[in-house]
Amino acid sequence: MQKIGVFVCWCGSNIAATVDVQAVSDALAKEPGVVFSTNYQYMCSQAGQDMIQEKIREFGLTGVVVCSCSPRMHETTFRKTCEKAGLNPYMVEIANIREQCSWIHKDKETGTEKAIILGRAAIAKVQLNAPLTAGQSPVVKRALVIGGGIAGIQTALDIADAGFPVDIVETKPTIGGKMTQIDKTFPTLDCAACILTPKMVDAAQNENINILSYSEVEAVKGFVGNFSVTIRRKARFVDETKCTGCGLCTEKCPQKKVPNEFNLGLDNRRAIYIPFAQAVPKVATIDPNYCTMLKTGKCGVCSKVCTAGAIDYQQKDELIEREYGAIVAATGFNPISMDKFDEFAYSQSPDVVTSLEFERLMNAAGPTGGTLLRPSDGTHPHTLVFVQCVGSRCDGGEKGKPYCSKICCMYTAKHAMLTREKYPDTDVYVFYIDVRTPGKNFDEFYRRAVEEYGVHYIKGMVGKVVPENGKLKVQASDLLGGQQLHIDADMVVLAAAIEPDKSARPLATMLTASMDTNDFFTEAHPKLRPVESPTAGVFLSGACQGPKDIPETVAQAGAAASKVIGLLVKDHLTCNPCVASSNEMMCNGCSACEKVCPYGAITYIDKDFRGPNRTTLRRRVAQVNPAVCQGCGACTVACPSGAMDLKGFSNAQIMAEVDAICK
Amino acid sequence: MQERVKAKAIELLESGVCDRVLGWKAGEFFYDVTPAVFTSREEIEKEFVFGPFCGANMSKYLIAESRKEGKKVGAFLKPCDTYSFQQLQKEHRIWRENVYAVGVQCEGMCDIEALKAAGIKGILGAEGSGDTLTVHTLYGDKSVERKAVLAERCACCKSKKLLGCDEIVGEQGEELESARFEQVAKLEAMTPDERFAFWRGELSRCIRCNACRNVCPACSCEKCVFDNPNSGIENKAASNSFEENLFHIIRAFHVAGRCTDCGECSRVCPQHIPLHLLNRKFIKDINELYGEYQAGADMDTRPPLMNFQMDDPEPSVVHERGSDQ
Amino acid sequence: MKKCPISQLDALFAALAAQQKLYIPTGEAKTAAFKPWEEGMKLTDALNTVRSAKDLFFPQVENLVNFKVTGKEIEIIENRDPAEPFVVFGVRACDCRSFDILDKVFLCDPVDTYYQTRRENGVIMTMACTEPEETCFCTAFGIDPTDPAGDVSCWTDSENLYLRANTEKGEKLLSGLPMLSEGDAPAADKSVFERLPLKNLPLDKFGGEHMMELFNRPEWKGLAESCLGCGTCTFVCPTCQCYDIKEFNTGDEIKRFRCWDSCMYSDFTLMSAGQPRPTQLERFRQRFMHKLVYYPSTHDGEFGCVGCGRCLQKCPISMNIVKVAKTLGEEKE
Amino acid sequence: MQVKEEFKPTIVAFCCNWCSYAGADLSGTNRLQYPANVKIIRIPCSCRLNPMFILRAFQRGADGVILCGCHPGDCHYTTGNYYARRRMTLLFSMLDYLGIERERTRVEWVSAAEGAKFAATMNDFVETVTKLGENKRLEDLRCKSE
Repeated sequence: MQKIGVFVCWCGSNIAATVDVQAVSDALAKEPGVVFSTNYQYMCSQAGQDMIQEKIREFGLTGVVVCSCSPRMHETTFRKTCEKAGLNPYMVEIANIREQCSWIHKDKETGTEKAIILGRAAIAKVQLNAPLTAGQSPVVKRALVIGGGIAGIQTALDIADAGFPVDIVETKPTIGGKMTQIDKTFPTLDCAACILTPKMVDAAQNENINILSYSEVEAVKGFVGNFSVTIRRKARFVDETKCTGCGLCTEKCPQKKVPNEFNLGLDNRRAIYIPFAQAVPKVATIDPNYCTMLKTGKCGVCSKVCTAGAIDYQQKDELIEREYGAIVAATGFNPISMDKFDEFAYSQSPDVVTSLEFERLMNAAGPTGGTLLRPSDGTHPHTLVFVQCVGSRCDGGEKGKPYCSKICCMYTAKHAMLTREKYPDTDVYVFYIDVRTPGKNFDEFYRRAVEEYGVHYIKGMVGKVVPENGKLKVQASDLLGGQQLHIDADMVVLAAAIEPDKSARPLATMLTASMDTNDFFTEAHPKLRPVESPTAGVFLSGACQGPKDIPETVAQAGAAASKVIGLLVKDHLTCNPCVASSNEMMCNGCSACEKVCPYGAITYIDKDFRGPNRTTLRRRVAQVNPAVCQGCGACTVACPSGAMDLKGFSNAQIMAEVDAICK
Repeated sequence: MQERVKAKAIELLESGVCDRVLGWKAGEFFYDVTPAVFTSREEIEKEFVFGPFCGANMSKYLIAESRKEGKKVGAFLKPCDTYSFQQLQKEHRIWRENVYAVGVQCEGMCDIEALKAAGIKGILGAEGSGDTLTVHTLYGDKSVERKAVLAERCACCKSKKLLGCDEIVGEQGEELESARFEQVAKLEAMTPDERFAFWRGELSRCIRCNACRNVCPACSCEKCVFDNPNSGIENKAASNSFEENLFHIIRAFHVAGRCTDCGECSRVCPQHIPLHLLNRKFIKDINELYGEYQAGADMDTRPPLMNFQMDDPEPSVVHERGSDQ
Repeated sequence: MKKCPISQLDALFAALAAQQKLYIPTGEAKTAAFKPWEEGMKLTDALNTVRSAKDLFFPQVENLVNFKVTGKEIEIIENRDPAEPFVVFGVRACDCRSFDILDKVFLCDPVDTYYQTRRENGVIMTMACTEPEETCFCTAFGIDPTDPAGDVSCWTDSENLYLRANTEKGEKLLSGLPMLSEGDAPAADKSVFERLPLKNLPLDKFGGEHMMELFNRPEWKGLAESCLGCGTCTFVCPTCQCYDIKEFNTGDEIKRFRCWDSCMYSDFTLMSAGQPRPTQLERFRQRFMHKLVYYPSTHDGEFGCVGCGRCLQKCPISMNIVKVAKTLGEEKE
Repeated sequence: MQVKEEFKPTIVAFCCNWCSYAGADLSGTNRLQYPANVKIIRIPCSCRLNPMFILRAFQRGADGVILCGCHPGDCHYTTGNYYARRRMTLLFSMLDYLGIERERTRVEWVSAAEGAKFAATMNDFVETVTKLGENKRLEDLRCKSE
């Protein structure tokens, strides 16, 4: 029989306001096996933890039930508390009387009654708990960063600096990501390329960093410390080791009509290309969708001009498999498609552009050489209208996104300011719902745009944009002025919402990392573990976790790196001891468990058993590798004889909880 | 057929391939045939039978027999038995290398209860192969059509194919178009209240003798959960309607995807509970929801409950398929 | 002797049921059972019920006592079924004999009061057999199926049901029934019983005398080898009397009950040191040794079998006491 | 004498640790209400749910049982909920076949981000089961002593 101590937490008033904690601890004191029961204001505080330890020693407790917040919050805390007092940490059960009781029920009687039942269930379970000892598994001391934008680069650099090898997998021919396309950065207006490209070079030159550009993650197996990842290295038809990046081929290639994705299709590139001058690796790539040689077998110009002999039309996709201890997702974002926003005439007029396109039009390395010209006729625009929140903060979510894209207010202010600075003869209007500037020097920046640069900020939404005689007729409402506005604009710039990259969803499935409804990766805890995925060994860096600007991204990238380093410095990881185990006496050896095990943790041996009348019986029995088993329990249900059970969540324990709840 | 089977049994022993053969032994009457192990020509000549009452599925005995020392065990298997034989191999229960399997062509087995239901009492013996049977009784001879007295499972036989045998006596058969799901469909078409009443009527007769479980080739656990005091659901007798339901639901669930529909459960039930209708419900559902699957038909496909498709129907399909609304 | 026209049978049942609970054998032939009589219920065509009349006196599951747990206190609560008088009609001679066997077990010291209460409250009305099954062999145990015992014995012909009270209980039962008149049953035709194939079961060797020799007979291996270890024979048997005591925890109450057990089960009489009969051979042997040897050796040579033939009909692999008796009882020269 | 209280079904909700239990926590964090007669049991994955547990819950007095797990494709253990989906589909179909009200059992996929869905699901399920009334068809009278 266990000697159980029950500790009911008030959580200040979080629990105590809707649950009579005294009644709960009194009721639970009467349960069989309970030798001590109390309540306290903050059980997770030092004083609370000290009390638990004291009572473990005083009463010789063999089991502890804490009625408090979710076990997802403090189960580990209380396990450690008990361990320090000499109790096996797995002799602790948490009754969740906050998130699943006090917070959802307003009536104190109901809440108290439910809390008692939840406490009883935890007591019933702990009665059947057995001390568990965690095993260990080795850690592969290499990290994988998926995505080579500023987030991925920073994470990789920080991990590499700590001395661990790290691979960056980037789906594009070069690393750099969205930041390479940006002209200036708010609120300091320093040049994006000037601060990014040195980092790209650092990454390329760091001997701990291995850049796998033009590559994609194909499959992920394993678990924290021991991931095995299959990476597809897409054929670029250029031998990376030979190409010097001289760029001659990209000048001679006869196929000139390829939309240049780097400039968002605002100009063209060749079929063989280097995305931009500072690309890393600076290696040419042949676009198989346009290359005449690859499509028809006739041409071969690039091969002829390449003195390094790097062109290889026979190159095939290559699958490589590597082991990693940790994986960082840094898959970034994209502006949403403007297809559903016809009211802004995006598809009808080339002079309606997105903000990212506007970046390219303002960029010295862009299609216009940095001079702002209308895409339709190459003339200088005089009236510009910026529309904010295009697709952000949309209710219903059919057309756009329910969330705030966070960066648009600031970059729009930047665009407006830069336009006015370079071209003082322009009229710049910004239509906004709210201007959100919470950040260091952000509001000052916005005020400068209004006050110093004379940008017209108008609260209201643009209702319609109609191209007419080379002008864009903008109809809008001025909510503060209470009037309808009609502006004849030369250009309209749409601050398109951002969304996670499309590759994130399949990647999340491979990583078994969870995502929210908008396909942003979910963090393990929104406040306390913001750079970790709930899936152990998977970390989050940058905008794949939620919209953020460059400094935030870099900060998170560093944080993710530090978490990875914290993992990789360990030689061994403590395994989850709540794993499956098979009772050999009952095992049929039928392989049902093996078939449903996602980790291949189950093997079989033939073993001799003592049979009746001094005979020996040889039977095939299952064996679970506790280092590989992750404790999902699929096998326990597949097993018809019940030989397979799960430690910490045994059949008997779950049924005891059921009994206690239904009583 | 009996003579050919007997001759083969003797041949297996005398050629030294086997030191024992598993077959059917004659009883007091024509129908009370017992599975038995034969070790000599004399025994076989005197007592080995193969006829319309050799319904017992021999495959389950091979779990123990195939683990015994000595030469191979010769086993005579009807088409039904061969499905179970293969399924048990798939589950590593039978050591195939220790078995010499002889498939026996089957014309369908008769049901003694069907004879009795036809008003024939005091049965002493029966004769005849082909379509007509002559029955000797305490009250004189009677003649019946074989078809009329076939066991239910044989009247809607799914396959006469002999699988995975070393040798075949008689002719190899084919998979058949079977109406075996008709009864299930009828039940599905009822209202829930009618179904509840039907099954209460049936299952309330259960005496928990475990005959269905112990005869079932799929129920070959070293220790059944219902016999294991630590399983949480052990029970020796059905104390009430819940325990009757519990036993039969869990048993059917444990064999779901593994049950070959050999029909032994219903054959042996002393209370004539149509237990096969539970197993067939699972088979029918599996066929409809996840694609046709016949347990034991092959050696390599994954059983449906140890398999999945990304686009499997959601459990709410049970609500949507409802017939009563 | 009394008689009652067949046409008045329902009225007779109604009158009996008005005074106490009445059980009659009813239902389809293959699932016939003793059930509480209700208006319109018909007697079964089957010779006998699937489960024997034993069940009404020694039910498969029976409450013994409850333990109520309140906090850390335990209270003991009497929980036996209330004693109520009942009549069971249509018991065959074989089943009726089974009560002699059960009484010797349950009513000897210490008395099983649960069984005793039911025996005192139950009146057995037997029914003579006219059309036996080929599996019948009660005559081998000296039972006359045409003249069954019981509190009241009954016979039928095409017109009447004839009733004879054999005991005080029986007299009392028949005394208050208005549809009865005086009348004697015609003599029974016993010829069909002479033709029963199993009537000459070789039982001479059984009983206590040859216990060890029988126990050690090599034939047990062959007899037991295909036994499935199910409890069918045990549970349909009118004379099997073994039970297990189990407890059910409802969460705040422990219900102690007893339920039938079967010596064929692998966990029968399981002890901490293991199973005293480790393989099916020992378990199988136990059942038949008990019926044919152990029981008679302690009960004046009376066998623990009544020849009802249920196990012959119900055993999934058609192994039964007749095959055992013939294999072991026929002297091989 | 007290007036008989309105029927409040006992609901057992099995939630997988990674998605649905977190979803339930989130609905608490967001103070989204659902009836107190829903009690949650945490299991590592929806594939841990043995049909035995469901029947046990009904035996012990539950009026409805719901399983919540990660959305198909999002299982923390990759494939667990796919197996759970087949198992529950077949089990529920069997219960329905035995004439046991199909509305008493349900599976819902609730992610860690779907606190609102969790609360809405529970509210709906409680309403459905309340309409059905007490579980009579899978009850064990021994567990219903007053």
